[in-house]
Amino acid sequence: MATLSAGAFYVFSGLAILATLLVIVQRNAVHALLYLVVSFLAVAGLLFVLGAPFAAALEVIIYAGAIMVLFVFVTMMVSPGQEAATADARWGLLKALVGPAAIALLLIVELGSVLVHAPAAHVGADVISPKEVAVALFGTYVLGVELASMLLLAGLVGAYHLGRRMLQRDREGETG
Amino acid sequence: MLDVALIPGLPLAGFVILALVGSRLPRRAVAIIGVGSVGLSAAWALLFGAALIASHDVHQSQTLWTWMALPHFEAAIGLSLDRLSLVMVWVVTGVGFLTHLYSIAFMADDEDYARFFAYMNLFVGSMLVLVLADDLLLLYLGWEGVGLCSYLLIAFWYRDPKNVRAAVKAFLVTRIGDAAMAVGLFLLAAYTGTLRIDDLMLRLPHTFPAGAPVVVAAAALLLAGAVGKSAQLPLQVWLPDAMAGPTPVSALIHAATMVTAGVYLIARMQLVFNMAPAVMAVVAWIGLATLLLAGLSALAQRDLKRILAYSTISQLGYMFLALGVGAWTAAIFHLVTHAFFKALLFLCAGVVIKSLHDEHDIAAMGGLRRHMPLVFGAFTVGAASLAGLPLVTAGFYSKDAILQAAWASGPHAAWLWAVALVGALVTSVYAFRALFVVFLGETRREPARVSSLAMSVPLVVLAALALLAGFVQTPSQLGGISVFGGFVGPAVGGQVGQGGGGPGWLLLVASGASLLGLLIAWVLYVRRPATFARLADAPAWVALRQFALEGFGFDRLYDTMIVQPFVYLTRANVGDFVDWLYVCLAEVARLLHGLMSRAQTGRVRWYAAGIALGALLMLGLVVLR
Amino acid sequence: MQQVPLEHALLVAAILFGIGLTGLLARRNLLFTLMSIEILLSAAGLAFVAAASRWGQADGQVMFIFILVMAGAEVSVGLALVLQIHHALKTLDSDAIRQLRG
Amino acid sequence: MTLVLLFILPLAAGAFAWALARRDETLCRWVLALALALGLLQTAWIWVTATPSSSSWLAEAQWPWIPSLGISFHLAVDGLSLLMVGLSYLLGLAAVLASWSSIRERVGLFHFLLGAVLTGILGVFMAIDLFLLYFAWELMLIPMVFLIALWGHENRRYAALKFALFTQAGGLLLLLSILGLHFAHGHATGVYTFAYSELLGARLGPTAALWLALGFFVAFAIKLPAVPLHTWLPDAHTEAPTAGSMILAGLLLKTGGYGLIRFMLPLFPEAAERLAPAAMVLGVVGILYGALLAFAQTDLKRLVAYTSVSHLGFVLLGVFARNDEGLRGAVVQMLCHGLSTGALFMLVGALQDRLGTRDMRRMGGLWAKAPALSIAVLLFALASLGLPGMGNFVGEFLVLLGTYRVSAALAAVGSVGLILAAAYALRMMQVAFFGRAPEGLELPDLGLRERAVIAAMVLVLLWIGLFAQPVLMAATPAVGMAHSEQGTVLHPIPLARDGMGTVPAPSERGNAP
Repeated sequence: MATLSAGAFYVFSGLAILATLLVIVQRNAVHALLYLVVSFLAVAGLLFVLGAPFAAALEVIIYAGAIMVLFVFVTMMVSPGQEAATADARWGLLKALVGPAAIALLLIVELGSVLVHAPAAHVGADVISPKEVAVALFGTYVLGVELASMLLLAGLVGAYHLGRRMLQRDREGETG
Repeated sequence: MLDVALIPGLPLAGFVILALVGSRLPRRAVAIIGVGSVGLSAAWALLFGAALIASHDVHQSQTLWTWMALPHFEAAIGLSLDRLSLVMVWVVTGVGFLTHLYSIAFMADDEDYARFFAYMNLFVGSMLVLVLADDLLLLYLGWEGVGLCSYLLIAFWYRDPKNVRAAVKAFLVTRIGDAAMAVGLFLLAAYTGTLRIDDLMLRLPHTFPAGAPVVVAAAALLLAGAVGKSAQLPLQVWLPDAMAGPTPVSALIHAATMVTAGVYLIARMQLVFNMAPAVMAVVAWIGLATLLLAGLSALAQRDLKRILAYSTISQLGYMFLALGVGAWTAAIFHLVTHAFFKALLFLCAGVVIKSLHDEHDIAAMGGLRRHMPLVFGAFTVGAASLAGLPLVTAGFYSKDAILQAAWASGPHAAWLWAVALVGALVTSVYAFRALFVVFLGETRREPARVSSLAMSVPLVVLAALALLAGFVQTPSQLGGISVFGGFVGPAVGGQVGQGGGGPGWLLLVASGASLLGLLIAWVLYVRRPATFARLADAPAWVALRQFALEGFGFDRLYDTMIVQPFVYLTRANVGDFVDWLYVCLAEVARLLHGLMSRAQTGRVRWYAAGIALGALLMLGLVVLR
Repeated sequence: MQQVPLEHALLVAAILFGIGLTGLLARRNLLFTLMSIEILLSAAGLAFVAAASRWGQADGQVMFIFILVMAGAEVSVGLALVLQIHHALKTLDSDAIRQLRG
Repeated sequence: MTLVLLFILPLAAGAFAWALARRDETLCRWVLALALALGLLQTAWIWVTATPSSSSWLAEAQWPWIPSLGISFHLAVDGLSLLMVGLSYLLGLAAVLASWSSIRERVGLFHFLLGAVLTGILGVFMAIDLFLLYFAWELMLIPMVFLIALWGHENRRYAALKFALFTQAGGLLLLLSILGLHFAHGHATGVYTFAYSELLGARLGPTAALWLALGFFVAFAIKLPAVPLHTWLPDAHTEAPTAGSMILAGLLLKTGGYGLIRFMLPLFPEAAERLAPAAMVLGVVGILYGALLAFAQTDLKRLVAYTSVSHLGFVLLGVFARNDEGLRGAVVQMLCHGLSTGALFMLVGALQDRLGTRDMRRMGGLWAKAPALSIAVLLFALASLGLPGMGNFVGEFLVLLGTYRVSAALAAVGSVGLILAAAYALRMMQVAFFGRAPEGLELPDLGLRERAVIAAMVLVLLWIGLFAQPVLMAATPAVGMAHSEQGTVLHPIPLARDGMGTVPAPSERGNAP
């Protein structure tokens, strides 16, 4: 189990990194989304390996499921040729990646050098069951849950408000 | 219990009435209130004074109310009447009443009748507060009050900017002396805890030895105040310009009373001055320099009122000389006689100028003897008294007392006496010059008739006083009467100087100087005016005369040394350079704002990069530590 | 017995975060910006879960859930905004949307 | 309870007036004016009836506000406060009357803001809880900024911003110093409180005390204002509407002087002693510099504004002379400056309303056109040049006398201010009121309402000038004089008198409230 999990960890890790890299270099948003789904699924695998099946399930359901669906809808609503119009040729895209990549690399190096000094420890030894999570969530963190629900409500209202104005404008556009 | 307070109270009450409702009263009522209040005050002062003398207790003092009382300093509003202030009260109310009376006619056709009398009443009230004050602080109140009235009255005809300039100049120049005097008051109050004159006189000798720096400083600072108010060198420049006011104002304020306040102050504080011999010497020398320079300036003037103004400065110089040599009685005596004859001269000049439609230049006058005999007579008496014509005039006795005192004084006595004698000669020349040029010779311009009873009565009364007032105090060779000295002497310390101290030939020399002056004036201006004119046109003379005409360049000196730099500096800094510093600060802030707002590009990616770089930096700090 | 060291898990999270950051900074299309943000959030969530696993406690997972909630809220509003911007400005180029320039 | 009423009255009346203004603007003016007159009467009532009790205050009111932080709503008045409160109501009333016909827009809001400013000022004068002090301090600033910015003249936005920046900087310093004192006292004693009476005994290290004192000093010096922190004043005074200038010059500046006397000196006696020489030099510099600037101005309001700088230099000088004469002189100077400068601003405002300009060069010969107005200006100009008989003289004299006891040189240099004051005051009269009027200049004279206000102010000035004793007695702060009473007289001499004159017995003189 342990061997398998360690191997699985590195496999999922490589998959996640690769898929994510592919996401950001795509010119077509739909392609990028597909790679993003792969990436999320790989992260879900990682979570599972790290002993968090509940989190993995949520990752799949919400990220790879709900959020991605939203993205797909929106991508379909805005014209698909958008990226080609705004973004430049491949070489331009690569050129644009150089600076940010340097910053990101530096950041990773810095984080890595912090990690080197950390005392040795291992992960993935135990599985933390959904029950434990639930106990913590509705015990210690119940206030956080309330706040999160409020945040979601705010997001809902905000999204509705923005969407409604757009719908109104559309309607006016039709009548006028 | 308002016996003393009634004296200044009446004119002040008149002022309040006139100030509040004067503009709505008929002219007759204004005149009655204005003149009547001063007249009542004069009558009351006379009666009250006489009663006091009869009762042999001339020291009256009453505290009206507490002004300020702090643990270490007290001042009360209180009046005190002694022999010295009684004399001053008589002069102020007497001359004040006569001038007021004269003003009824003189100002008859002025539109601001009520305002004039209100100011004049306020002046008399303030002057009385000054001389009656029990406390130096109250004296200072009167002191500033008369200064204010002087300012208001010089600027009475405010439509002419020249008058207003003269008024401002008068106030500011005297204010310089006043500020110094105020410092003197702080000094006295700080060291003794009181400004009550009697208390000061009691405490100072016990607290400090004679010649102590504190006392010398106090005396010097008080002297500065007196110098400003009495138009002595170097603060004499305001008085000639002050002639811009109506003539009764010049007579009352700028000849008879206010300008003598400095003399009164020094006489009043004589103990302080006695304790500071160095300052006394300064007083004498200031008086000497002033009397000579002002006398010479008077010789060169062509404006009748300016002649009299310089003459006033010069005569005040005599009083300062007398004070400086410790002849307190002589100084006050000359103050009194001077008040009479100088007021007389000014009032005569007022008639002359008014009758010639505001002509001030004596060159345009002449031969007025035939047109206004009364004024001619009065002016003759005044000029004779000013010149000190022997035996018959009051001026002779008072000036002689001063000359004798100078002769009898300390180390430089002969010099003091000699210069004062030259001054007497000069005085005589310019006095008779004015008389001869204005009243003798041929008529150059036909005068209008202006005299009236209200104008004549004061002239006659003052002329009589200018002649007779001298007989209260005569030198030993001429009877040795000492009524005045006997009366005032105790109040000012009973010092030497009541005349008769010197040898008899002094009297003859003084008389000679006066008569010589008369002779010179007669020759130069009546007998041979043509010869004199030729002589006077020599270039050296013209320059000298011009110099003297301008009062020996003091005005120009002050203008270039003080006034112009002051005005230039204030104009240059009109925008306040401190503010400019803050404006610079604001500009720097604005510049920084400009730089910072460059960073706000509106690009989301730019902001995100900023955050990333920030995180990078912070982490870098953690890693590299 | 080969176990996964904590550092490796965190390093993977860091690398994912770096890639997300690169995307965020490099891409001008707002859709990609949002996607990059999702990557960043999921990387952060991964780090939390790794930490939870290290200590054997549930708190990290709770945080993961909160992050998830936040991501959901964020993406719903964000995508609505994208639609709005697309409607109003006919572009999704974030560099072209510079109304807030100072 | 009366104190609370006294504190809140202007604000409440202002709010009520605002509500009424929609219906009837005249009624709105009347409401505030009557309320302020009522407050004035109430102040007089406290003055007359109050008997010195065991406590050092004449009246006191206290409620807990935020007890956990040691904050209470604590008002108290002694003679000093009461004088200032009376001045506030008097000038407030005059300000309402002065803007009777000149304010035509947003009348309700104007009166509300006026009431709010007054309540803030009254709070400063009555608060003896430092937190409440800060609260009142800020309360008076914000409405003032709006008064300037909304009803001011040409350059009002600039002036309002400048005013806000300077005063907020001062407010920040005040807050920091108050908090610093609070915590320093708390650390030392374990009692965390903002109560004035508690903090009076605070034991501080010399360095800490110096810095805290400096904070208080700068905060109050900005408000006073002391050179070189004065440059907000000319702009604010010039641009503010007439009522605003009156309140600014007459009252707002006084909060600075009051703060120094009430708070800075007693709270940090040692530090104040160390700061005193520098502060006195600043005072003298202020006297001279303000006068020089006033002399050069051509804008009448600006001229009067700079005279305030000069006059409040005297206050600074007197406060830091830290002896009887200096402190009481400073109080009298504050009162009389409030009245004379307030009145001058009112008159200049009246001139501006009538002529449409404040530029002296476009005036001249106004005396012939409007004698009553000119005489009024003359009277207050004389008061401000320190003519004896007016209250200002008493103030300046005592300040300089007190200064003399500390430093003769400073007193002498300060006396030069007397000459310069005459220079600018007479120049104003000379240019604007004497001489010949320009062609076609029309100037209606003062109306009855204005005459009444002016007459009242002149009477008060004369009363202080000639009967200074009651004011001097009342001007003794209840707390804090003890530090400064010894060692200031060069040669203490017993004041016993022998014989002549009636001198008040010690018992009469000594019962300071």
